[in-house]
Amino acid sequence: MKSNIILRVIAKLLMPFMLIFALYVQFHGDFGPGGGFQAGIIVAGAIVFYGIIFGLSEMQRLMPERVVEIMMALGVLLYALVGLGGVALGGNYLDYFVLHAEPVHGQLRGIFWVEAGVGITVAGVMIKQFYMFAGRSREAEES
Amino acid sequence: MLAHLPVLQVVLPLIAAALIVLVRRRTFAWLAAVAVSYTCLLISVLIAVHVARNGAMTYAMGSWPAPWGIEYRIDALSSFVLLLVSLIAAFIAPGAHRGLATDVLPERHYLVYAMYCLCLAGLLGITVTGDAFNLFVFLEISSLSMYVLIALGPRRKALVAAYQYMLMGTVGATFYVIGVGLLYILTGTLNLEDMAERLRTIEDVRPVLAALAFITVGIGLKLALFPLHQWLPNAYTYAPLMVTAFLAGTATKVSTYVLLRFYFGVFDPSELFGRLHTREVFIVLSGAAMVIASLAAVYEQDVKRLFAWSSVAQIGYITLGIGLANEAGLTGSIVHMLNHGITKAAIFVLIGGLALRSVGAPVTMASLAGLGRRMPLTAFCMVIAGLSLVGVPGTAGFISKWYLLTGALDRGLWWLAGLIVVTSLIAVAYVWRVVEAAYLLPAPEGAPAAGEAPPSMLATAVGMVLLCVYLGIETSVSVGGAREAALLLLGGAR
Amino acid sequence: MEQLIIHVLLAAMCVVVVAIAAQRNQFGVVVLFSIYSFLMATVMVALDAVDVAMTEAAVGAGVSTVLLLGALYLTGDTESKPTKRPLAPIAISIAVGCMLAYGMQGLPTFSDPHAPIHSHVAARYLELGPKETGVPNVVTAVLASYRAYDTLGETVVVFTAGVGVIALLGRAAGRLN
Amino acid sequence: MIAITGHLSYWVTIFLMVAGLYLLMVSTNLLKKLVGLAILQSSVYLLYVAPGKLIGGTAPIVADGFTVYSSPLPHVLILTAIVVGVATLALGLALVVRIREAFGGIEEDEILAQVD
Repeated sequence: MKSNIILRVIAKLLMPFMLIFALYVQFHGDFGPGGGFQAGIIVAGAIVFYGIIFGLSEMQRLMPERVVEIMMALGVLLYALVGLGGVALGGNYLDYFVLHAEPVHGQLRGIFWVEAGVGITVAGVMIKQFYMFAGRSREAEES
Repeated sequence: MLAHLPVLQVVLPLIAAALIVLVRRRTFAWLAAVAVSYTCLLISVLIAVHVARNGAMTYAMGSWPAPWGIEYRIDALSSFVLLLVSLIAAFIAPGAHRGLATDVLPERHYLVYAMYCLCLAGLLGITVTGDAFNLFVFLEISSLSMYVLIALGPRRKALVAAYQYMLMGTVGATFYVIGVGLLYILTGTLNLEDMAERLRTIEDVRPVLAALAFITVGIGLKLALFPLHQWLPNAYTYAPLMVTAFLAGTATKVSTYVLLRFYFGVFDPSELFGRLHTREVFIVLSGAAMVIASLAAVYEQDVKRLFAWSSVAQIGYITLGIGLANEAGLTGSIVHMLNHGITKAAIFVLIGGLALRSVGAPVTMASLAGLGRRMPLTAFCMVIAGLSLVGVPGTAGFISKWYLLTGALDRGLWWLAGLIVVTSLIAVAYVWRVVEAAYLLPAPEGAPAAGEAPPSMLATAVGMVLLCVYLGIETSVSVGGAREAALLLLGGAR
Repeated sequence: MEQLIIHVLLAAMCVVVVAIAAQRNQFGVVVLFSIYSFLMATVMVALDAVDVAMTEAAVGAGVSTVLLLGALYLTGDTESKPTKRPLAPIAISIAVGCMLAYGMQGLPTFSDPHAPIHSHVAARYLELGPKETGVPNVVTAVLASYRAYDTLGETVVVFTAGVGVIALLGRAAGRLN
Repeated sequence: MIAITGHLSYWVTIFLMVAGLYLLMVSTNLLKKLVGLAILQSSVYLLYVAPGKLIGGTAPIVADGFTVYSSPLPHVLILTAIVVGVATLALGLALVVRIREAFGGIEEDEILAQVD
């Protein structure tokens, strides 16, 4: 598929829109369907789509495997640390009320960061899984 | 700070797992795992003391009050299981550095430690939660990490064992969710306390009975309740040895805890035991497990598989107390979780030391020959742990069997008391095979040279064996805690 | 009308499942499973579970299909053999189905507004959720605040699967010996 | 149809669960077993979500002009269940790929026949 010029152009054109849509899903989850999990999958989908069109090595240049692994762990850490933030500020674990002087703002702040954590981990894991399965096939073909 | 301990108990291993994946260094991973294991042990000791003094502890996640938010709830039973899990984790983790060397490539060790931390967090999370669905989430965390840990075993059949366990385990978890779903639709709540309260006023018991059946089969699959035990012998045989030691000591015990929690905490036990013959069913299944699995162990050549079968039999003893449902029986069950957990973990660590000495080859009966001279301390520890499996006075195993016997006699079940004695005699048969090979047979040609296992593993095993003996003599903490938990469970029955 | 749409979709799902059971080419199984997931997502829309529908469409029809196709590419889509004696599986499946049917007899009727699932915990979420959390999508409010701890667990499940796949398929994932 | 609380979705839940369980037990192909497992897990989605539906209600996104909402809690639980399902599937498929590499096939009886 690497040689097909139409596919390559369309893929490059579509990428920003897919990522913007992912951001929309991520941050509009408060008002409509969506949230971190769905957004993470859309981000992963966009990058995997890029990889299918431009090849695995190009995808690894865009999204090095080490970065993806860091994303996996970072999302979980972010989520867990938002929870500990509640403890540090005098509330219970995952207590968002204490994150801001105004309790409702604290809730919104907590939900925002927690959803971000979910999105980062999900995107990381999905991309990593694609790398693992795709990388396996290449090794199998070589041997 | 004390108030936040229940949640730190679970969240610290989670954070450690994420850090291990970030850093990717083998030594860091090991140190993090050890640190987390000991922190969890410390926390569970503090919690146990607190619960013993002040009664059950609760913790509202996100400060949302109970039925709306998720609640952690630790009573005498959960604090006992917490101690058991973190104690075994603290024993196993330090020795893992050397113990994993035979089974897993060094550059992948960090993944094992990450999985171990996740598994520990899952098991602890199951134990402390007071919410039926949160329990499922942590059950899945522990299960998924367990499948991976088993699949990392050194032989290719480990993959098949992990696959089969994954199928059965996932069916089990799905059945659990179906059971919880029925209860949820009926009561509108997921909080276990609230659920129990609202179930009392339910008129149509049909969904409750179906939920009971689904939860029993689902968790039965997880705890290897006979005849749902098919995954266990393979999983224990092919998993890396340190993994087997950890799983044998903790995983099935935590599942048993879930069953106890639901039987005595959520469903009305009088209804349950009276109308459905649950008691009889459990006694028959446990008896069958004790006899059949012990016999299977007697004829087994692979040493790991032998003790895996022995685990199925010992799980039979643990579930026997659920069937007896009286004070002595339940005390026996609960204390046997601890006693058997430590005994079996010690045995698998010892086998781990053996495997290190005979690089690569599976540990068979033949390879045990002459062990008494080649590795005297290992062989001696193996014998003591074996005696605890049999239930010889002076070892931990005796205490739990004594209470189970008393429980059976309290119910007037003479034949069952006889069965406990008979199956202990069968245990003598398989333990004797190990003793015979170790002390009476000459070492074969080309056996590894004399020398003990690495000190870190040996220290682990010796520590656990000493604890076995200690728990066989000084029982105030173990039996005391277990009796407290049993009375708590039976309190719900009245 | 609402009921009719749900019924048609549900019937279509059953047909697809039967087709999966009868299909012996693994590629066909994967394609049919993808169709099944899309139908499930549509049913979820009809049942007002829009968040679930979106996730099921992304996960069931998207990620699962990609993973299945990837695995299929690595394992080959050989036709599976016909089964020999499925008596015990049939008996077990039917027994389990009967148990569930028996249990469902006593549940509240469909769409009963006084059922506990609407009146107990859920009522507070709908009534106070937007005020207490500032989020009008109650599903997000429950997911990320009231039951945020479950969602932490869920994120960890995803993380576990990711690390597990690295452990199983990573570069040096060979046997030691 | 009236016998079980009057809705087709309950019957379909039972059918999907039975079919998934049956596929899981009967298939010899390891990949198809996983598909059976996924169907079994997805039956739970219906079990939870269907009772939360109110006819004439709308999705639980609070807005002016609506008063009847379907129950939000089952949706949250099922989101988690879906995630657990895909995590299990990913691990299962990774195992299947490794089994195929180690044993040269993914038919259950052939693998069980091979000695270690």
